[in-house]
Amino acid sequence: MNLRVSAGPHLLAKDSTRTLMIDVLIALVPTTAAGIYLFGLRAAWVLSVAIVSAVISEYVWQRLMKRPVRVGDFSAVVTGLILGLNLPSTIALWVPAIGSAIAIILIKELFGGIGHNFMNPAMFARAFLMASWPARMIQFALPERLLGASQAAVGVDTMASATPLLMPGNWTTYDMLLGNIPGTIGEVSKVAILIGFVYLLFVGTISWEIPTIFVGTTALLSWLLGADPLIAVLSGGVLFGAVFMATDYATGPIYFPGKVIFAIGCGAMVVIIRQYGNYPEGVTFAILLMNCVTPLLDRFTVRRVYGTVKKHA
Amino acid sequence: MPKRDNLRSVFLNGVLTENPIFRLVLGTCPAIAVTTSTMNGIGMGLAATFVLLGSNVVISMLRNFIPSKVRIPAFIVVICTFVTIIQLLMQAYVPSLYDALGIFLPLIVVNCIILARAEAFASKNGVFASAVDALGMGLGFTLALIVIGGAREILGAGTFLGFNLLGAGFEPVLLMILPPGGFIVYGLSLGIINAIANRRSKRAITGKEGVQA
Amino acid sequence: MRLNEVGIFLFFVSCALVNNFIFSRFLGNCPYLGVSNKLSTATGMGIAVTFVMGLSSLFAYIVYTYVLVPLDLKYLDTISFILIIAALVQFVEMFMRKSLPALYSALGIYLPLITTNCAVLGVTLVNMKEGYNLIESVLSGVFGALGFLLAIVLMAGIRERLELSDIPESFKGFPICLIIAGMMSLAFFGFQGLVK
Amino acid sequence: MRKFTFGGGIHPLSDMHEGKAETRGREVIAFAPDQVVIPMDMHLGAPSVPTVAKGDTVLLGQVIATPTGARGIPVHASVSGTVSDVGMRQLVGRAPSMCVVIDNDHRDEWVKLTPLGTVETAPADQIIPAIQQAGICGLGGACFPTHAKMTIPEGKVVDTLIINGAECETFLTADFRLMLETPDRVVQGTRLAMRGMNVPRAIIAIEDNKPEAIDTMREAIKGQSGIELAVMKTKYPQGGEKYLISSLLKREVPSGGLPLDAHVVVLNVGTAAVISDAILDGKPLTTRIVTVTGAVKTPSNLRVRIGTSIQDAVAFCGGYTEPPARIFFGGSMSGIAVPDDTMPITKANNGVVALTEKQAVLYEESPCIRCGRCVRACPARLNPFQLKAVLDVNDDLVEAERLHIAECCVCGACSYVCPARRTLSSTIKAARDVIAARRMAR
Repeated sequence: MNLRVSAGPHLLAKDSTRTLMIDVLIALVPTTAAGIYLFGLRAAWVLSVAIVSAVISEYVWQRLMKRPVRVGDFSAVVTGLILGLNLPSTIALWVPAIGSAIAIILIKELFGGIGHNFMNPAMFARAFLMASWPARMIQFALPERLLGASQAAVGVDTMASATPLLMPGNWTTYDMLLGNIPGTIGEVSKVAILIGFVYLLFVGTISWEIPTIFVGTTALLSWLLGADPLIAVLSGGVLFGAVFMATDYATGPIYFPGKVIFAIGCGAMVVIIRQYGNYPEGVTFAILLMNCVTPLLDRFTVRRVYGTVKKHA
Repeated sequence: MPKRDNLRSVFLNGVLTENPIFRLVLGTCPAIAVTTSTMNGIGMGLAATFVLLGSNVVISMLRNFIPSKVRIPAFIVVICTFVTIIQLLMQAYVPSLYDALGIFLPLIVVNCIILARAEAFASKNGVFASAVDALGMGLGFTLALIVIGGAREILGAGTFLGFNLLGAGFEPVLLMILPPGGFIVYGLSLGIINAIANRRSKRAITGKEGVQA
Repeated sequence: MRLNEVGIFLFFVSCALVNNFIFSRFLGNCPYLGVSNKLSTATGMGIAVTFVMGLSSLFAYIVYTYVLVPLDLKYLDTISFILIIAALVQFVEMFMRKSLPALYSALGIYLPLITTNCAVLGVTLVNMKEGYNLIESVLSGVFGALGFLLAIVLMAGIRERLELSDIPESFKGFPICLIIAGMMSLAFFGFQGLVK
Repeated sequence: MRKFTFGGGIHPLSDMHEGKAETRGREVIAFAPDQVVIPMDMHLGAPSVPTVAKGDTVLLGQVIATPTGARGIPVHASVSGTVSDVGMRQLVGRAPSMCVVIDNDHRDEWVKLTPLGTVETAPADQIIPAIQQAGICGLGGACFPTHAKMTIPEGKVVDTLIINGAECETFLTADFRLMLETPDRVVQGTRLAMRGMNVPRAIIAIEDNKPEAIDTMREAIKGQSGIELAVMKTKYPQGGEKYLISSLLKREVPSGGLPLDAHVVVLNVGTAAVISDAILDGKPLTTRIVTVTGAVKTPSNLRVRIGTSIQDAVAFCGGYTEPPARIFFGGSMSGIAVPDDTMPITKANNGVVALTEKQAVLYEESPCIRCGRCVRACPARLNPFQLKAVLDVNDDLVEAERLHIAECCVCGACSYVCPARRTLSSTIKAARDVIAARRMAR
């Protein structure tokens, strides 16, 4: 009899790194579809370039460094897609290519690969691109497909301006929910993002704390500062960032109190940057800043181990 | 008096083996702060070389007169004197460079390289050797700043020493001349140089080229 | 930017976050890279720097305003500041050892390193350049140092976590540290414009 | 109704009814093989010393080995017949075990039995010694000698006895069937243990996925003062002593301590039942209920003689459905894999599970993605991924100790949920054992 002997547990849960990544991709399907529908085939090109560049960068690096090639876990695809969804559909195609390469090589692989990066690769890449080619990063196309007859009459399909944050009131809540506003490919359609959020919660890929507290803090603080909380949440990338980027495993806190502080910090930074900062949109920098704080949060929110007396760190 | 071969190795030591920026990782602040362009890097490098040369020579001359207990403050006074001289000279003759380098010119005083050379070399060696050491270190420092400044200028502005290098089609990576670019370019070039050095020393161990070239 | 125009809170934001010594002024890199591998040492260094930067700002202001300016010896600023700092560090070390032995055993080893911390000399030069008055100088010193403390503590947290990461051999240590610093300084761009 | 539970934990195999569906309806069937192999080191502590030699004739229940030390327990013949061998055999433990092999004559002639009395008349001070004489150790799996557990040291106070019927491990239905079929035995054993230890309160804890057992036991404890029934949320490892205590009483066993230090003694329902056998009938521990399931033709709950081999038990269940690729004692979470199916079922083994080639996947470890699932799963509130990293990268036992590695109970919850298939619990267990061994050596 030829039996396999190894330590338990002898049967494992079905989820693997790959299935988790595929779940994220499934959750991004509505957002991606909405983005392509709203902004046209151009958006599909941007997303494709971002994904292909991410995957190739990872593959080439791992081969060159003689490390196991882990492209098959789909994490590079997720990074590429999320970066692509963070870009305007008008962007020149070399921009997502560079962005994805930076995200994968500089931020992820240089730190030891999946799980070791302390900063969200897609977010850093977006900030990098924003600082390097600011003009290209804020040229948003105006979707003309949904309910947009009146706007379409303006006759321009590209507007060089910031996000609708700067001009609230031009869009109805309905427009903002469906995504009939200018913005990056992924952030505009809130309905699509919410569908993805519900899916991720349902399959247990992410937990509720970070997205809800993040968005809640943004709404509350905006309201306290006299802005319309609904517009604050529905404009810009708050919802997309809260659901898909702040919940990144590697760069967010592990313990519950840490997650709460992280989410509140993100929400607060978004409002502060929007209200007082140089940038029209604060989601990227808010998440990057809180990424830097995460290791300390993990350290100081350690749970008391069963049967021990809590020591002060 | 050291022999010619020794002088050569003293000189090369500063340029390569113990390159202050890339091997010892000293004087990192100016390496990031003033390398937004190649020209600034060269200016900073030469200013530091001047101070290094002056202080090394003077300290080497005085090495037998300075009591060891007060040697550090004494070194700092000597270094500071030369910094003040170069400050006044640059203000007078190259005011634009003087402005570009800003407070990093007076901060040469606390540049670890200079004090380190005073302590480790000049206070123990003769005048001529100390001068050679200063020149080697200074050249190493300057070359390193040229590498970092050059990379940042080419990527971040598309130019080198002000000459347009990459043509009009190139859209400069603005971030490279911003603070994060400084840190990242320095970090990457340091990593790459480490990788080259590691590979060399590995080859030296595995192959038969163990003798120092 | 003047204190009476922006108020103490924004003055703090400006000194500690927007114009962070590490991320936008590039001062104090040596200790930032050198003693940030452990959270405890990083915190000790940060606190010691805060202490010395506050005091140096005070004394440098006094010497500059009441000695160098009246005697028309402005060009001696660098040399007098560095001597003030060196003397101050000596004095603080002695004082601490005698009167606050507990604090000394915690921070003592960092004090000698501070003399050559360019952030300390840097802040005195910045204060002079900006034309800060006495209170502004001291606050700029203390707040700037708190920004340094924040930066070095965050860095230490990240580095402690990365200790177990499979970073390519050539990038371990300073190179990855510099890259982290670059990433953090980009994140700190988020603070830009908070103080106009 | 209030349901008790603890923080952390997981729901293993929730998509296949924890593997229990096949056997939960199976009544317990008695089975005696032609030969038994009885190890001398079934219980925790020093092995017993055989008192029989090859060729001796033994009766059912006859003492065949005497205990070593105060904590030791005797071993009894689980069949009547002839001793065919006494010698060392390599079992699942690290070192070979001394075993007594008896050929069954199938006559089941008992030795003379001397019951201690009824539940009410048995002298309280003789209950614990009688339990020792009956060779009883914890049947939940740890096999700690029961009399030692019940002996309360000077200066310690125990106010609650917990009867553990949680059966949170996957695949197992042995305790469930026991409670369903012989609830009175459990209650009697509980009462006897309470009297023996002079403890006023007992709680019988059952997970809420066993409603029939809950109803039956509730009926059985009617009119019994001091015995309560607690319904626990179904969650692994609800039945782990430490977590059972914190679920029920909101008390924690202090680090490095025993349940005693939380004023509690925990006994398995199976142990309670054999206590009543020992006191009321005078019968030593010679059989136990074991769930035989997985890739076997008729998954069953068997009352087997101690020392029955896996292959005999499986053959009794109709044999394998296909050649098994992995067989383990216990459930899939903390069960012990066996090298071949000749291994005897001991007092500790509550289940035998055979997995098919398809089920017995050998997973490849991939890098940790910091998803935090192990952290959420850990009932001890440890950080398994950090512990594993500290051990893998630096083999840093000092740091692991600082992270409280000693509190790991090796429940396997972290490894179960890990999407990167990292061998968290076995790495941690290995290091924990090294640390414990070093501490002992000091």
